[in-house]
Amino acid sequence: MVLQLIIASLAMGIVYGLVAMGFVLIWRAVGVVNFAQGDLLMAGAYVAFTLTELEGLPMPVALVACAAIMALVGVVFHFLTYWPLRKSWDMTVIISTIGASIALKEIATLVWGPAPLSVEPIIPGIARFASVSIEWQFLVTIVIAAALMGMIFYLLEKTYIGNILQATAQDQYAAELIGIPVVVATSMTFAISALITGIGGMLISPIFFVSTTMGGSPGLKAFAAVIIGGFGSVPGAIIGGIVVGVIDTFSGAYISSTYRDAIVFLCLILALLVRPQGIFGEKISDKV
Amino acid sequence: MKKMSFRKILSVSAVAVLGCFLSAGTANAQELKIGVVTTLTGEKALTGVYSRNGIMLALEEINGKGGVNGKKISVMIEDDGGNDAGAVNAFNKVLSLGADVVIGPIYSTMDLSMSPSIKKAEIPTLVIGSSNDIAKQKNPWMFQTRTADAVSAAAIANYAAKKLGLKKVAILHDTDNFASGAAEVATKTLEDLKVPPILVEKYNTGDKDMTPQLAKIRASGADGILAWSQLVEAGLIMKQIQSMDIKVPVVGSNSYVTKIALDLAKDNAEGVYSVADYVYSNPAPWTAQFAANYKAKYKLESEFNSAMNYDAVYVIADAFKRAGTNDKKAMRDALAAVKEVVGVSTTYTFDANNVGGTSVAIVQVRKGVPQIIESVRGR
Amino acid sequence: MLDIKNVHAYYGNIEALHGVDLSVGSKEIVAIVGSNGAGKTTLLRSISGLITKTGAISYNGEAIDKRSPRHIAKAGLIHVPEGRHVFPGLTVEENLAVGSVSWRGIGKANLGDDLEKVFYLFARLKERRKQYAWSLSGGEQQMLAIGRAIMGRPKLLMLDEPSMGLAPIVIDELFVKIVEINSMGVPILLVEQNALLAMSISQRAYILEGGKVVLEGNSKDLLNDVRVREAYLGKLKDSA
Amino acid sequence: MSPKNNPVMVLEKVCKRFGGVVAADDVSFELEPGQIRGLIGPNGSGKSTTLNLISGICDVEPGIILLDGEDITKKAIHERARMGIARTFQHPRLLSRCDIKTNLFLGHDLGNMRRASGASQEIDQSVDELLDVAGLKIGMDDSIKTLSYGQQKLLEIIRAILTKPKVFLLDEPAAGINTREMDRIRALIAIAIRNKAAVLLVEHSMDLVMSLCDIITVLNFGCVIAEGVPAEIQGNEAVIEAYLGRRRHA
Amino acid sequence: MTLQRKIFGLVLLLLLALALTLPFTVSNYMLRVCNMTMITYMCVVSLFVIFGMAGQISFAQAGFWGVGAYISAILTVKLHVSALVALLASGLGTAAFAAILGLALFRLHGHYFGFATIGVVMILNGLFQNWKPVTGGADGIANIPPFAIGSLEFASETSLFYLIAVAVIIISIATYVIYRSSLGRAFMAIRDNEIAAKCMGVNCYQTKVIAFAISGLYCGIAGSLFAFVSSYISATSFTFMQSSLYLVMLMLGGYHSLPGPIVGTALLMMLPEWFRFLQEYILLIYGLGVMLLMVVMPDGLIGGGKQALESYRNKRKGVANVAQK
Repeated sequence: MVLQLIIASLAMGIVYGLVAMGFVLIWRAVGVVNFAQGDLLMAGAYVAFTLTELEGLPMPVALVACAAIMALVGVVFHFLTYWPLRKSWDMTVIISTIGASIALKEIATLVWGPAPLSVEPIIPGIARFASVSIEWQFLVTIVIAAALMGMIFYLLEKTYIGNILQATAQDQYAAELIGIPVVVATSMTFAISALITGIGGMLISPIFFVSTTMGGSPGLKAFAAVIIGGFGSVPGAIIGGIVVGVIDTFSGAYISSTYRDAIVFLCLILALLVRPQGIFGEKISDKV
Repeated sequence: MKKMSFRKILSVSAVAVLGCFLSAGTANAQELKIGVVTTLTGEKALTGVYSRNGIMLALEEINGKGGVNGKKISVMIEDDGGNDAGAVNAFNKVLSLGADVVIGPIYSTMDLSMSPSIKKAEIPTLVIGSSNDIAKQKNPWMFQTRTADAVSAAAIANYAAKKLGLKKVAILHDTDNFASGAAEVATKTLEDLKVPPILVEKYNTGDKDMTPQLAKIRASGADGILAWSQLVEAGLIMKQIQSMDIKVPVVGSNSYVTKIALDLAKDNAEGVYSVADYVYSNPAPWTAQFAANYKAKYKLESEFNSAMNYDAVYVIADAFKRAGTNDKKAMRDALAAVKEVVGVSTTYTFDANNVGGTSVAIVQVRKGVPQIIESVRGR
Repeated sequence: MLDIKNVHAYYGNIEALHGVDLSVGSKEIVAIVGSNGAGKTTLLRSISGLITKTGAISYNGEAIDKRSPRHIAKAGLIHVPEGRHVFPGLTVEENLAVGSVSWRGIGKANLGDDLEKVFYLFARLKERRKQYAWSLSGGEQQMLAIGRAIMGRPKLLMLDEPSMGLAPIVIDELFVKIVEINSMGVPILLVEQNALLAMSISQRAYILEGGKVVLEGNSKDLLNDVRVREAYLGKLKDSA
Repeated sequence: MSPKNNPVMVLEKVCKRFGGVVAADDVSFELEPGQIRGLIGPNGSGKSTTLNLISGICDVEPGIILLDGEDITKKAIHERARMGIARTFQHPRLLSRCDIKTNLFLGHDLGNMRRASGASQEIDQSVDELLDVAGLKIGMDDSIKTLSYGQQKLLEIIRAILTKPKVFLLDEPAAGINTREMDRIRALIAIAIRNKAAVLLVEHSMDLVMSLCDIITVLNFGCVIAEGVPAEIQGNEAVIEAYLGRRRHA
Repeated sequence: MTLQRKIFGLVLLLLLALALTLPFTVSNYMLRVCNMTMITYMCVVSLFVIFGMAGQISFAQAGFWGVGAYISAILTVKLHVSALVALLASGLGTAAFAAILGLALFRLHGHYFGFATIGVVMILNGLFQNWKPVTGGADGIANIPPFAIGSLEFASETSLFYLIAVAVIIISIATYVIYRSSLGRAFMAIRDNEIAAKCMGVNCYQTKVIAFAISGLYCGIAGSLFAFVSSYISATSFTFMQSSLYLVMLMLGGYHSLPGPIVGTALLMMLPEWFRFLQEYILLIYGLGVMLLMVVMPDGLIGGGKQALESYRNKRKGVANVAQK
């Protein structure tokens, strides 16, 4: 049973991690918490549904196409919610993302209807070993999400373009002075954020189905992950996501299956009080 | 789909506006106006669309045949936004539009929150929620058309223990009003049958990952699972039970044999038992005709929300026929006297507590289609 | 090369520069000195397009006063801001690589020669190339900020208070490098509070006070001008 | 120099480090009621840090600060303020989204609080009089955003005077303002002095410092490098070097 | 200026008088909407206190609202306490709860406090939903008796309207008094500049806790009234989403001054009712509208209006100045 729980919690955790990474990227780039992050997960799932079930694309193609479409969604999202408000107070952007969150759900309802939809898994069937029997999709989720995280991490940390994005996030003023096109950099960051979150949605959609409300709970839990992991830290988001996945699943099994959300958020508050900088803290100490 | 719904909106609002005009113009037109409170927006919007479909179909049929005693029936549909306060708002809205009778939402908590207003307004209201608490309100103006959970939950428990011979039953249920109430009844019934459940597990509406609960159920060695859920979760649970290799009979609530849940669960639903107010595959002529008409009109399978609301309109029509007037008091009395009205989901007879539904069916999914095994008469 | 005519600059409604004229020749180091709040930084910020202004700014005869900071950087006018503003979460090497963005865009490029140049100037950066910028000392950060600007292949380098907050010995070292950069053919516009230091390495100097140029001329001449001292320490009470 | 009467505030070997950087190193001086002490030095010499240490924004480590003979080194910022330390900031820290009235009343509130606790019994200085001295002809309901930078600085000084401070710390009041406003700052400081406040003035404008201060302390790299009356300071070689820098040996 | 003041006051009084005659001019349904709007308004004002004035963003308000509702429901239904006592207990109980919470959470600064309050509302909702012995779990609590003072019973929408209106007026006046008092100035000082506030003798930690407690008090009262108005409560009302909506209402109305919450709440509560005919499109338009309004008026309707007025005045002043010259 424990092994079963570990795999399930890892799969959930890594998806929380993807969404959490999405949060962190936007936070670092523009200093705003995106309240519509969970809805980007939902959008990814609907895009995946359209590509695989309606258009009948083969899985690998669908995966790439979904990534591309979500990146585009991210850019549009950037220009609708953030860009017009970049000069004003961050609260206004937050409100704008709340508005976007409502609108995204309703767009999904109007386009795809209110009924939940099911999506074929990438590898159908059930994996059985030892005392564990679990859908292959759980394992596929872990593998693809981890690979995606690795890729994004590599892109950000090791490549020139990633450095440009990071530089813009760390000091927009200096970035502007040395000639970085800040609009391009911030919209690219939004694109990556939407992309990884959307792929997260695509990965879990065969497991948990596609519905307009599917983003709510993962969105909030990923947010908890961001805080537990350390606000503003990409590795923190990943670790935080897995920690939340484990807390979520194991508290459901061993403490209370109905209070598991409450327990996750209690951990969030405790984490804040005990270690506000999170597990990973801010790599950049104080920007003096 | 988009276009369709927009046209529907136009037609609905046209009817509503027309209704207003008529009521203003001819005070004693004696036409019956049904106010409908249902969920069209927000997280629970799914049910509202089905409800509206069912109502509009019934309306078309009745008015197509010249109405009741030559008098037409009209509806006005208001959105409750899926929450308690919204339900009361929408209820008051249809009142202000001059409704003679109201049909309430499927969610019991919303019905319960409307109850005081119903009593105050003294307007006969048919609510679709199935919670046992509705009858406990003893609200003379509130009618629970649907068979109460007390009946269906007992039916599930009895079937599991007596017919399936299960000895170690695990219960899995949503923590919402309907499911937790039903689970209580089932537990009680099983205890009375001397096979108390060995495990009761819960989850919150909207939870997706049932691994912890199911892992515990599997570890407990249960020989059967009784489950009460909403639509999406029903699909999820059937799927996750299979993927975790739990090979025991599952007896679920109504949601488990809805087309939506079956579509979601696909093969995983095979063999699942359920108690149902309504299944689209019911061969009874009246039901089959409804299912076919519904499918022809909306291009999708009907499910119990549509059926319950469809029936509600017919129950109202029956009462209206006997009352002969849209007077609220007369309508109330006529509704209370509804007896053996055969609907697509059950036969309606309102008892002393204004509970109308009398029977449920035990169903099993065979080759992807729910088949009725037996009918259980509640009273 | 750089010509500034009658520039007025504003922060909101407040006028911070009251008509400044200034020019930088093609091989010069030009110093702008003055006390706090004299408008030195504002002047640099208006050249690099960060604030609204009126007046004419042209570079090699081309008007640049309407351009965005990015396009000004692209044209080769690179501004090393006060307070250094290195990218703290990037390594030294990454900071330098990002510095090349103004001419490179996002394409591939061979940075070998440029890096070589920076590391030749600031050997300390080479030692620390894998370190995160936040972990550097103040002097090293300043070197990195200048190095990053050099990666942008500047045609004019604008340095804002490079000596700020640094120990004297570090300042000495840094200013040697500034002269060296100039000798490589990069004209430099140097904003400094440390007036004597700035004037000792520059050919010409402007003294700013209250958003206006109050003195300008050859640095050598100004070095001994009593008015410079007055601009800093105030007029003696008895002479006031 | 005036004879030492009764210092209201004493700094004894106050130190502060940020990481490895020494921002204040054994800074000692005293403030006397009715006297203005200038605190000057080049950028980064530790002037603002010293103000922050006195007002409690930074923790002293180690060193002692006494107010009326009481050790306040470990007191919180607001406690120190309530004991009579008022300050202004280099960039005025007004309530940017409030009107002028609210800003001024904030000063009154602290004054009242202190009067209620018996800590302050100076003559009431009316807001109108202060505004008049400051030459601020402004509507009390106007938003702060309508004020110019100089007006904001004047308003911040008035707000501090309204708290009836025993110790009044001014951080570069003259930076970024014009000469007319400079005169008004002088007049406001004079009112504070009349109310027997001990003033500590951090300033770059030497005109203001030299003409206003009774005594001047010069800091460089966190250390006190000179102390004396203005005339002494102006002639001091170390001070000149600290300010203008050394010539580079070519 | 004084004339303007007088005119403003007169208009306000007129509006108030007009508002108080509402029960005679609108339908029962609209009255119910008004009642809910006023209850929501109290919660938005509570957010105005903690966020608009004191600058501490809180998502806990809907949770507090729930705490207030449950306190009243439990006291009247299970313990048969009189309604008036229950109302007071809701207000004070929620205030005390908020204060204790504040003591713990205000060790966090800025955004981090806001993040923690998200946890608070999630946990509270979990408790409402699942703590069956106390909150009734998913069944909620039904049959809450109508509000009554002695034998005077407030059962009809009209009587409830006046009851809530009294609470709204008291809370509005109280908030205005706080706004103009030294406490309010301390709040705003913290909001605008915490360091400056401390230097002006404001004990920031304590003051924030007070602001949080006041906001709890308002929400508690609003929750109690909600319980009496609906006579049935369940966990579904007291959600994170509801808290976000309060924030949206405050920000759209304008967080600078008291009219902001009024305008914001009225707009966002009434518009969906007026635009009911849009049916399933209403939420989409709502969401897009929020985004658009933020772009057009980032300071909210009141803030934006004021700015427009000010710039108009400045323009006139400018013209006058030029004329003088």
